[in-house]
Amino acid sequence: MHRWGMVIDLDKCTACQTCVVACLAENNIALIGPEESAKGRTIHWIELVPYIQGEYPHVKVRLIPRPCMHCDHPPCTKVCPVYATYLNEEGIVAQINYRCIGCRYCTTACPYTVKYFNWYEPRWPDEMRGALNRDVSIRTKGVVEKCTFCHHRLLKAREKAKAEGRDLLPEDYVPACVEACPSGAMYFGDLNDPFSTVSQLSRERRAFRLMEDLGTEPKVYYLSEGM
Amino acid sequence: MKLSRRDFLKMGGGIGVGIALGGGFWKWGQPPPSSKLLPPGIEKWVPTVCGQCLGGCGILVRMIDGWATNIIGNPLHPINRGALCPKGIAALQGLYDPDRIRSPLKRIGKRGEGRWQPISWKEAIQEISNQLRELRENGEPHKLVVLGGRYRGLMRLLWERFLEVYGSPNYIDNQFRWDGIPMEGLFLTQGIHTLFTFDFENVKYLLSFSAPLLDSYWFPIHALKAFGQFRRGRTGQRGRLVQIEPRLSITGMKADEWIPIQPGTEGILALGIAHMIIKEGLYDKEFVLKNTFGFENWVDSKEQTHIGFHDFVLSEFPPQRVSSKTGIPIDTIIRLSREFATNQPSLAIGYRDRPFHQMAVWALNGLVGAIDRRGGILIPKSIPFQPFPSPSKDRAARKGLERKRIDEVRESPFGIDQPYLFAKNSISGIPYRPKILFLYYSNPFFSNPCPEFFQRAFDQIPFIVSFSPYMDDTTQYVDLILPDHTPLERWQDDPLFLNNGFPVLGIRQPVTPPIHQTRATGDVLIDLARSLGGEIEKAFPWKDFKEVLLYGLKGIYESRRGDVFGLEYDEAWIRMLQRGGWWDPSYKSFEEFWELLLEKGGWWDPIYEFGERERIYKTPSKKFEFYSQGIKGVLLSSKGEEDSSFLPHWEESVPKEEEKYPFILNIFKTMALDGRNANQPWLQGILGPHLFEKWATWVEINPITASKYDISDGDWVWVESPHGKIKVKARLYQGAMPHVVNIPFGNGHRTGGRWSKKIGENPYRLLGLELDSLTGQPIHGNTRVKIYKA
Amino acid sequence: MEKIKREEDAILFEPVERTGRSFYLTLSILIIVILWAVFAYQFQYREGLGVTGLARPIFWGVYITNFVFFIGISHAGTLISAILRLAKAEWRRSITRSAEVITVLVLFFGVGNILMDLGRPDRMLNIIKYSQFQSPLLWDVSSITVYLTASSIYLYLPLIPDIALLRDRNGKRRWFYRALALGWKGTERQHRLLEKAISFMAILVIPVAVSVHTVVSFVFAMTIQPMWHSAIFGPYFVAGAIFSGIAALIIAMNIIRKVYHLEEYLRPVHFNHLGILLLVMTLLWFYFTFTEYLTTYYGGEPIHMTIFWMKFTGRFAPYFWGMFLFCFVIPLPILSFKKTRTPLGTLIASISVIIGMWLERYVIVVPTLTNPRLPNEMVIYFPTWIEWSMFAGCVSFFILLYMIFTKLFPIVSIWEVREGREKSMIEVQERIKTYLPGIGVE
Amino acid sequence: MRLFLIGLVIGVILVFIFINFGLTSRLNQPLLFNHKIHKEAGVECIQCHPFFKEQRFSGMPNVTICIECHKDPVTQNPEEEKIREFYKKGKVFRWNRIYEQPDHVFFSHRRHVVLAKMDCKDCHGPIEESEKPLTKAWVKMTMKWCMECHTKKKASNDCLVCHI
Repeated sequence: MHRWGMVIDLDKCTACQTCVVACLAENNIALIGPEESAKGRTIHWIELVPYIQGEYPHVKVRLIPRPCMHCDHPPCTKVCPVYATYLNEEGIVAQINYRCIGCRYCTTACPYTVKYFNWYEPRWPDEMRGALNRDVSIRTKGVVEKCTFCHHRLLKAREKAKAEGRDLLPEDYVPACVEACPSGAMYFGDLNDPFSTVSQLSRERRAFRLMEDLGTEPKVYYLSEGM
Repeated sequence: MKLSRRDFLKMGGGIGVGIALGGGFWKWGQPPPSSKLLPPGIEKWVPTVCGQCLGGCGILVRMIDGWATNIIGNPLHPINRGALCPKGIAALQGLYDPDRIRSPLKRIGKRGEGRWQPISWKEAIQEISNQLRELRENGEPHKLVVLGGRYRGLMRLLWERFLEVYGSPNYIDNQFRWDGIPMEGLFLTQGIHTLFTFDFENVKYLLSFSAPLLDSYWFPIHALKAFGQFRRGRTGQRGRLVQIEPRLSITGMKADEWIPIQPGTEGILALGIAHMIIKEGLYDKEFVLKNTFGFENWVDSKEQTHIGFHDFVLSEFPPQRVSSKTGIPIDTIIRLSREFATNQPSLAIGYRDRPFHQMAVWALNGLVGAIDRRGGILIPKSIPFQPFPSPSKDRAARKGLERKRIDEVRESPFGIDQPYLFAKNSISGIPYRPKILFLYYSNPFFSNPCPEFFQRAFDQIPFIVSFSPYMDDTTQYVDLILPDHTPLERWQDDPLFLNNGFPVLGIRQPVTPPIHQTRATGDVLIDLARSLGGEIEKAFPWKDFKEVLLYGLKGIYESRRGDVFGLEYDEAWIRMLQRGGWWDPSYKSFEEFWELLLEKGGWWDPIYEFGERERIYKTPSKKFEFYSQGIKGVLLSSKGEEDSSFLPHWEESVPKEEEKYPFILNIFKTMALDGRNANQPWLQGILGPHLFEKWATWVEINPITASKYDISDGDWVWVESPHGKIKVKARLYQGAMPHVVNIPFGNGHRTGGRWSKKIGENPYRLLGLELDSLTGQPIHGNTRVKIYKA
Repeated sequence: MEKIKREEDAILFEPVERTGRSFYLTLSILIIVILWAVFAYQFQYREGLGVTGLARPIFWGVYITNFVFFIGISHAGTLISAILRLAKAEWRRSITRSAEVITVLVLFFGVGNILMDLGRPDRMLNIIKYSQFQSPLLWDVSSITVYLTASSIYLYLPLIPDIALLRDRNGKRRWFYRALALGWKGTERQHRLLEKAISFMAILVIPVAVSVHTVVSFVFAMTIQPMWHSAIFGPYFVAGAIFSGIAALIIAMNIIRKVYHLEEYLRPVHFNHLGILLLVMTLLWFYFTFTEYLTTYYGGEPIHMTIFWMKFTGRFAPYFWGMFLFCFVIPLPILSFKKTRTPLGTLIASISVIIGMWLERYVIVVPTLTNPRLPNEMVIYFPTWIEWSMFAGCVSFFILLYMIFTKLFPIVSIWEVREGREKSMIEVQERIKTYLPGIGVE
Repeated sequence: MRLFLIGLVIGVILVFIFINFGLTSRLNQPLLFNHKIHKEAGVECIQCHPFFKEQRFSGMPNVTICIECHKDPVTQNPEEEKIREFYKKGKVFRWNRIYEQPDHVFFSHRRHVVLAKMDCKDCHGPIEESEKPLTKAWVKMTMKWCMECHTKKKASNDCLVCHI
């Protein structure tokens, strides 16, 4: 059984946000205009979280790309009253938008604030509708959404591999953010495979996870900056 | 039970209300009709070249049912190898921008009023060619001016050819930008005007003087992709980056060290570091001896002794002086110079500062021998396009070409076109006043400092045509709009090179037929030539721009160099063959070559030859010049014969009205917007991640300073300079120097699409017209402002 | 004396039998407010929750505050009346009914606010179809359902004899009373059964009521969010609930007393007794609040402290200190002195407590969400007109239902008052004999 | 009052009856297509629905596919003439879709036909025997129906297998 995970090397990361835009394009994320953005209603499944420490001139800013952590002990799935979010066998924290009743309990329970809510019906100008990704459903208003590790790509990759009569290869299934990363700072793969890049990197000395003390066991690892 | 009439009515009423309520609830309880996605279709990946900026990334566009549904990097394209920057993906929103100009438009209201009438392409071309013909008939073809912006390739040659046969010397290149390529430094030391590259991947120590490497590098992907390699691509060696900059930018955050510096003093710091390197004897003595000129004192042919870089720097730039000017402690300067000199290969990189400041940074590279070596500055070979046949010109054209250029560029020492001079001369009418202006990829009302100046110039020009596919501040002010295709709809070539100096030619092909009634400007130009007839028509024997492209590519096919893109390991193989004098391409005929180009995305020549001195040094001494003889010839007349004018030196800009305007304004750019892509909501959403800023223009203020002025985070403030004021949101930022305020450029369009119009403010409106005497371009970081609560 | 009393009981039937102009006036004002709220809700339903002031990360706001607040108020009735009944406090007789009605009615608004808060109310049946019992929200659903059922029965049982009285008075809506009276004839057996049932229900509702508010607090306490994840939350919420419940009861009694001229039935002594109860709860509330914040302060975890300071000195200081003012500073002196424990005094204290408790819920919900664990953009939440309209609508609807109830049923339990008159004197004497030495009959 | 209330209840019941039984509409197709005749003439499913082995979708035939065989009249059927008419006018058939998964369901024909080796009729019923175009689905493709089959065939019932 696979256990999908991600490693983000902060030393290589350039904070360019290609991952953010790649995700927006891949997952039909609603366009949030200036007024709604100002209210804090932007939807970015992966976004850069800034940690600003110290004072001028001794200031250190870290920008950490934060997708859904796909925790092994997710605090969000426990509180969902309708099984709209749950941990699947392969370690993906699923969010079934069509089941969701929009109570936003999971959004408040998630310590990483990775969950987003559709405050309005997502809309696109007619000129743009055709350019939406047909592999990903469009959410409706009033439901919660979040990073899925581009799970639809796994469906297609697995089908393709099976049709070609072979096993799923690591390069078959890569989320959009990882695929687009220009500096090669993001890695994705099977944490259960001890020889996969991600599992090797996750055991590296520089590896850490966000808020490890909460015991959520995230499957997104970071490699710290510096030597 | 007996039912009376009254009872019956009551019951009936109940039923009625019941049905109404029940039905109402049911209808109301129905889920809103979900927005149905288009059905799945068969996907096709079309390789082309991204046109969102000048990075030249190869992309694959995912086409389904004729719709471009996604963009990924082309894994075969050597520039990006499958990677992309955020702008590249947002090209989808550029293509399907709902506010594109959909057909040629003719102005019907007053200029700038924004009232347009759609006309047909036939009418539009007729109108222009009438105007052009009239100008020629009046014997003033030189009064046609083309203001061209940032783009690359054959299109530039086509414009120049058109102007040549038409009879105008006035192609004005308006691509100067501060965060652009520091070309003047290269020219002063190596005598080269063309592009060059930094071999980041192999650098061990990178000293950046406010270079916007990860913020808004001139070819973003080159820096982004190299950064990963620079940091952890080599076993056991991690590149170290030191960012010297007035603001803690993204580059500064990702750097190992950020050193805040007084804006505009990067040049003197470089000289201070040079001083320490020379003083401690840490420079590459062999390189300096063999490959440089003007390091030691020297004697010219007239037996006159000139001071060399060595003595000049030692006497002029002691660390005490440098420290007091830059605000950087002496210890740090000494440490930086030692680190820079001893961690080889090291590289210094700056921004497009004033020329001799650029030269100062370049001199550091000369000191450590970072020229034409791994981990240094490389000069790539050019791409062997087939040159256009020399056109025959009629009398009118010949006469027109004899006229002086309107921006008097031939008198400029660097040969840089001078749009400001063009604007000034247009206003004054000396030497003459342009009659027709074409705008191609240029939006001076927005993206040139002091945009009002251009507006005044445009008021003097009777007929202005814009080729912009989007409405922008300048296009709003023209008489006729001939909307171009967006890059994803047109044929184009994109010549570039890799960081390691390999030349690359990407082929841009249309992924979709034109969505609106737009036409590629190349095709329009050919049509215009045809409608003008005579020698002009003859100079353009091609049907459309695609034929021009094929014509140019013949040269590459016949050059017997390089190959179409292949997998990474192919590279090594080709190189090996070429070393041995073999050439074994994957194609046999031109047709096959063309097919493969379209399939793979382009051509490249994976070879860089080190040590070809005539390519690397084009200076009079054929060496790296610490003492620029190249510029000396030009400047002698105007500047006198002071030796220091030809050595890297520091030109202090004197602060004005320091009491009234206590802050220095530092305008920076973000990865997302550089003036062009503001109507793309994805990019608007990622402007300033360090402060969670989106869809806005903000001003970064140091928190201590802000508290002095009683400004708190999120307040609206006026930023006022002697030239104007803008109202922006104040953000307190620990990465801002106490006396410097930082404002991002990119928003503040006065017109445009729904997502860019009237969003934020344009800080360029705060700038005045202080131009550098050598380049004729505005000077960075010498505008002072004051701030008060709105 | 007996004669006068009998006649005076008539005043209890009066609201049911006669309706004045002011009733219709109030009714129409309330209906207008409710219709306005309905309009606001349909606007929200059509457009989405974007019309509220909510945003990320402040996903919960006034609706959830109201949910906790209303559920809290519901503790007024049943719990108090049950405790008083079990304690055989004789002064309870004229106040139990009005308390129980509050419970039953207000529960609907608690639940209603959760439903208003749903992004997809059309899918609310998913909660039943696909229930995930791990979710504290489901615990809420179950315990509130049980509580609603139990307290409805508990309200209904003592109502039966009064319904029978109404049925027998040949007034309006006889068919309605006949159906509800369940053939009550007032026989000895029926009385015995009823008493048994009532005392059984009284014992049952107490743990249910405690569980309800504990579970409501679990909605917050079961997450790992700072200043929510607290073991004290259960009792803290229960204490707060009883606190606001008593206050609500005092307000309701004051109004009933004035409007229906029941000064004879709801006497200052009632208010005095309830005032003492409220005083106890004030002190208890202070104790819990103090403990809660002191623990946080001494723990000193940065993530908690951000919120702590935000409440004490930061953006939420007005709300926090407002809460302290209304919950403690104002009611404490009023309730401490017998002189001010008058109907008016307790009314002022109760209104203050109600405002304070609403603020308390707000101060629990919003500041924590404003400061998530990861750095986030500063989002300022303020309820929009939609949320205020719905709040007003809920309150109006509650008052409306309460009014209608008083028009259908006597708001003071007639038979219990009569029973008190007829039997209690002797009963109390007997009872006292059983627990005091020296006067026993032996 | 009482009667009014009774009426109210009756009214609500009437509405529900109407909603549950009254609202089934029939679909019209642009062409009276006869699956049976084609099948008997030896036309395979894949000739008109060309993608079900490679793609998520099976593909609905359009004029260009029909005209390959019906360039010249094969029968006297007036319906056949329609094809050529459509072709001449450059119009396309707008089939009313009967089997269509909602947006949030990821259904793949290839996965079912090629990988799981299912027959068309397992889901579409005896379609090759139909003589008229379908107006109603052979089976209402509810989630329950899908899941029952998945359980039977020991396929995964994880939500993420179908929901995207």
